[in-house]
Amino acid sequence: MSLTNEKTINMYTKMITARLMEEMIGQLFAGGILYGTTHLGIGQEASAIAACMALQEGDKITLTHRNHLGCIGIGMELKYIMAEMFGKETGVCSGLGGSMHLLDPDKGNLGGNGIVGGGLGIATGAALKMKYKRENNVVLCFLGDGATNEGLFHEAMNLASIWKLPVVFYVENNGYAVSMPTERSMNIHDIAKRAESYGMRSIILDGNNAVDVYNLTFSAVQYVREGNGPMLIESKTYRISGHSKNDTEQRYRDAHEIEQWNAKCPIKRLEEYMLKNNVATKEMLKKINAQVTEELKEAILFSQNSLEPAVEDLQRYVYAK
Amino acid sequence: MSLTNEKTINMYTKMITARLMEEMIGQLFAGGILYGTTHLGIGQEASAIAACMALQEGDKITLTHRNHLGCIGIGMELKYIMAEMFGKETGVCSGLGGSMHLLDPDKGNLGGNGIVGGGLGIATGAALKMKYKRENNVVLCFLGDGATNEGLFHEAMNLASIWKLPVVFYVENNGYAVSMPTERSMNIHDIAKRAESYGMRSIILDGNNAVDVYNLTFSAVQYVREGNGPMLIESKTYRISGHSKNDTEQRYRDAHEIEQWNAKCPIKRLEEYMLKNNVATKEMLKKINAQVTEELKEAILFSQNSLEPAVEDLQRYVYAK
Amino acid sequence: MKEITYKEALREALSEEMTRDENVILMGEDIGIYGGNFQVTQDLVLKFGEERVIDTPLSEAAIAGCATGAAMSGLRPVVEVMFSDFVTLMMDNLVNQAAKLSFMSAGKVSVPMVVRLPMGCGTGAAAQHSQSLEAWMCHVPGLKVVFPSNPYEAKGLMKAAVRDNNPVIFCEHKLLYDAVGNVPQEEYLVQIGQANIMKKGTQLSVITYGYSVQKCLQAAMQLRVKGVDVEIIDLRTLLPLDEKTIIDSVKKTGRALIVHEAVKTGGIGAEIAALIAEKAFPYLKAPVMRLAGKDVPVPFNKNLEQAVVPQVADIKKAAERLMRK
Amino acid sequence: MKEITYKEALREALSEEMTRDENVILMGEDIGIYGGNFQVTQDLVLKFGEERVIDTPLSEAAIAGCATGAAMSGLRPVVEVMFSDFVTLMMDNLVNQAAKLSFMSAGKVSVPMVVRLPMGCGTGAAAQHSQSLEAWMCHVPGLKVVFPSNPYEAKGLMKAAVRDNNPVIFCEHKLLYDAVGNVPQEEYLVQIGQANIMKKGTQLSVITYGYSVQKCLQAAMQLRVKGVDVEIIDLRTLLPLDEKTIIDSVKKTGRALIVHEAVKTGGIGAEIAALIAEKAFPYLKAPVMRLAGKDVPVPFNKNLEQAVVPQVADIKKAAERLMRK
Ligand SMILES: Cc1ncc(C[n+]2csc(CCOP(=O)(O)OP(=O)(O)O)c2C)c(N)n1
Ligand SMILES: Cc1ncc(C[n+]2csc(CCOP(=O)(O)OP(=O)(O)O)c2C)c(N)n1
Ligand SMILES: [Mg+2]
Ligand SMILES: [Mg+2]
Repeated sequence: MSLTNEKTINMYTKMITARLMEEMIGQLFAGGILYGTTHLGIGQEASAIAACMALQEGDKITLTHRNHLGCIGIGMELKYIMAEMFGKETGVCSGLGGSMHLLDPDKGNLGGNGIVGGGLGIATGAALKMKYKRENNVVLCFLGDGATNEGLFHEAMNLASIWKLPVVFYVENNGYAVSMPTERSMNIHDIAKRAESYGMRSIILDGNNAVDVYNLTFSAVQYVREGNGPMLIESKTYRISGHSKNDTEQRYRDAHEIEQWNAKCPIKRLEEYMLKNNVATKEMLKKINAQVTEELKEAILFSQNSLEPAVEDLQRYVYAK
Repeated sequence: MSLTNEKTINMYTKMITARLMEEMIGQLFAGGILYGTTHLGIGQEASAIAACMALQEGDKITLTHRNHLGCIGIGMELKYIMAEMFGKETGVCSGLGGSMHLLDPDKGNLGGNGIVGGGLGIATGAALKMKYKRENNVVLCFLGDGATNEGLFHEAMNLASIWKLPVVFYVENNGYAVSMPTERSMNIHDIAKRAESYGMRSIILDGNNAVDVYNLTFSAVQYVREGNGPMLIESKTYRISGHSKNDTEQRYRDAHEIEQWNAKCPIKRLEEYMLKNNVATKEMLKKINAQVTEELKEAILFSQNSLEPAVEDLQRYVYAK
Repeated sequence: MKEITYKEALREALSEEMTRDENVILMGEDIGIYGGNFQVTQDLVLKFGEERVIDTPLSEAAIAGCATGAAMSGLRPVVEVMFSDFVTLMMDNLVNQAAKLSFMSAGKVSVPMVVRLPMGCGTGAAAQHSQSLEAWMCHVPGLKVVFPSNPYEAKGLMKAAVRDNNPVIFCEHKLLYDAVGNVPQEEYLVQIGQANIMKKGTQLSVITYGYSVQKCLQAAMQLRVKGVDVEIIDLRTLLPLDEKTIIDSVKKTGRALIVHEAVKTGGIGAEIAALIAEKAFPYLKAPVMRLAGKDVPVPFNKNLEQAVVPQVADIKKAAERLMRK
Repeated sequence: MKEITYKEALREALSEEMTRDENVILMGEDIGIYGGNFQVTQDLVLKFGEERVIDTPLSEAAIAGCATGAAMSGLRPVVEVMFSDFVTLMMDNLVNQAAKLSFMSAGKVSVPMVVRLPMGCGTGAAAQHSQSLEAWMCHVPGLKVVFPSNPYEAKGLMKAAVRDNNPVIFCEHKLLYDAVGNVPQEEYLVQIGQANIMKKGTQLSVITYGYSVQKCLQAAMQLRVKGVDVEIIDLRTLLPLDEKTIIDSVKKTGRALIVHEAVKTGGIGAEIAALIAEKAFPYLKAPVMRLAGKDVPVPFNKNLEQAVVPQVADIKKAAERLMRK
């Protein structure tokens, strides 16, 4: 489906939601209000959100430790995400999961994952089920450049390929795995090349260009949906945020590099596109920003007013009935 | 070093030793004389042995579950191998290791392995040490086609590549992993292609042609020895034996296929080469066969006359001093 | 009733469950035309096709992960691990994914899968093909762990495991595959979480599971001749343990001998001994005794291999020693 | 004497051993310029260079395997696992290779390596980043397992671990990294296999290790006020256990409380309880009690997270309960 104006505005709204949410989460952590750890996705909004928007009803995603953007992308509600960040009973996982484990199968999200590469097996299995049940759906499996060095990447890619599973492996190459630059962690320039080991098709896209991300992901998803087997997408992007809330020093990269990528801000680029192509006016964008800001405030209020999960319920979900 | 006549005769002797030994082991199992399990290498003599012969003093190998040939190739003595097969105190591993765990670091063998792919990490580590110590040596890491689907293959190849380690990954593609044909276990024709994921060079060779195996492995080993980083070799060969001593039915392949490969017998081919190129006469070959037969008999006698390891010594090697 | 082997019992259970529920699928190395390393899945591919009896490449981690994802999505995969020793390659997917997903998602997803692990030594397969690793699994909340000791239990537990909505680690013992036993003609389940008193007795509770049950039964016969009346508890499920059956028995006999093949230190026998020491302490007439695998890797040599796990004579001797205390 | 933190103690130990022996190298994710996730290796790369402080890609299995091969060849690698939970990805290499190689080769090779595992909960990192998995490791003959509870032990045990010729699993607790304590100016080792009596007492033996030691010490002070005189044993090494120190203490006090953070079922507390039930039975005045982590994955929510592991108040209460028995 081509990118209608409505869809573009929807996409923009989600990207802005994600950006403001991540900034807010960063502040809440800095202020000691949120507990635990978190991995923000500032700079990767187009890469994550536009990709999710290329999916249709019944499709699934698996996410990583850096999963907030994907949650917004797939349509999870801000307040339930935020309530989970606060560890509240009203959170998507009742406060049991936390930042890395946001999960909402009804919306198509099979889960963030604290284990790098952890989603690879799950995505493959979800796709196996779709194929087995002759469903017309696909799984979009998010992973980072670092995750492609895990053994499970190799195994899952191979399984998906020999069984022609409807799964798209969506590698967000953001230049680093914590402090390890992608060029030091592998001896190849394009991660997409790795698809060839499995006789799998691949494409490379500019992950900071939302329109490109949408269009190319959409075509890949269609190809996979048609039963042609899996594909790999390498989305070249950059993480503006530190790796996690603890990554303050950042001795492994210099400010200049960050600046360069800031100039390629996916949100600014989408705004320019929308204005230039008359998808929206400046006023509309302003209004969206204001609306989202309001929504975010409400989400935080909702979270703060929610109850803590009860200690008595600890055993409740260890085993399924 | 080019293949001198002496070396060729030596290679032939080892190949014949391996063949007769494997046939004997097969018989001893069939007769209920040997205990446990075993994986014979009949048909792969050139692939394993000629490759080992391309090594020099101080080089190391890691082997797989199908490791008897490599042991002969690297120069371990028949009687200590056989004594281990018998589980005797005089065996290379004092009867504690058995068929899959033949190991002799003094001869350069860092071990067979009951875990498919288990040697990959070990080989990489041994190569790391060589590089760290500025040694002029390489590790030859044996593995099967099946092992290249293990995650550890991917991880180890990548490590070796980014660290430019002196290791040659020697993949013996014998067409099957137990009952799984290579073409069903991966979507590519040549396993060598997998090297590209790591920016690694590779070659493909005819694993049933001893002279080719030697020459090409030798050049690869030299390339690696010179500090150019790792390489992958795909040796195309075929396992004539069943997978293990339990693989009797073999419903997964037909007799015709085995016949075709029998026609490419690496030993017959080397004999023809030697006769044609005046490396040896028929009489010499006959004599070698007779000598090896004698040696094998002695090795079995030695094994049978050896003592069982003592139960009292069970704890002795659990921890190193 | 009919007499079948342990492996036939497993095969029947799988076949019946696959017939009953099309969501049940099998995955593993060489389980198709090869029939599985221990012939458990023999000919099932002919009956159910390659889509339901899935031969996998050598990729244990991804198989476990794939099964997890399939299970989260509504299928009920049964995974065969060729030797339990290779579960080392699946630990992340089993422990960090499958076992925790129900909890982490506050019940939004469940993971109904079975992982079959052929355990134990006695075939000369040496250190990397002979371990008994059930204790690791019992230390992971979110998993269930069962270990049948005979064909009846094998079939009944397998059917229960397939229907369970949680990841079930299904331990099998290689030396049991050809053991014969009676199973009912009609359908039955063996409930997960229930131990079985294999033999009633009054003087000593022998608590065991898996292949060791057979050995304990033999030892009990010999002990009877010597006037020692042993009660034998076949645990059948190791997680969750059937505490009541264990504690009730020990309260009655006042003596407990725990027998298993897994390495003693950190074995599940420790958990059982600790339970008894906690909950039946005032009833104990003698120290709780554990007879288990020696703290060494499994050696290849047959004599040594025999020596590392409790044999009938060892069990008898231990029981006699315990009776004298 | 000087006062340093636990993480400084570890860093000093590594630095001293690297200076002493050029065969000692470090491997792990982000241990170079990033300094390690918990800053243990901070600036070591500046001192020893990238050849000895090796940043690895995300490849836990290969890192463990590579360390094994390097160790077999004469190096002494110290591997940092970013969170202990990821050791699930290393199990095959640690258990089937490193732990068994000395035995399988009849002593022809040895594997002198250290694997550092940051354990435990209390940082809100949730189910996949908060486990305490030491019990698995204690069930593997061929491994050694240590768990220091303070800077003195951290430094001394690390130096001993680096010099040990076997694979040593080195458990660290995240909440201890910033704990301060005195260490000698001069060189010292803490011998592997020796427990330490942290506080002498007569009425009750509290057996514990790692972060729980601190909590037990606090509880002991409160108990003292109530007239309960507790002896606290800091195990320091979990495999091999210092049986003598444990048993002697229990023989003296007649009461044993075992405290750890790892999940109770199948935890190392079970092994200790079983040992006591076996070897100090006649001396026991009350059942052996275990106070351990609840049998659930670690929840994210802070209250719940606190509730799943024994806190000072829980320890005090348990001790009082045990004294009444
Ligand atoms: C198996 C595993 N190893 C290590 C970690 C610690 N860790 C969390 S995120 C991360 C980097 C991941 O890099 P990448 O895949 O590129 O994703 P990014 O963080 O860049 O989004 C690491 C090392 C982990 N969570 N899981
Ligand atoms: C990790 C692991 N998985 C499974 C096995 C069982 N197994 C032993 S050999 C083998 C096939 C290996 O195939 P390949 O690597 O091609 O070597 P080949 O047997 O053909 O020499 C299998 C599945 C094992 N030993 N280790
Ligand atoms: Mg990255
Ligand atoms: Mg093969």
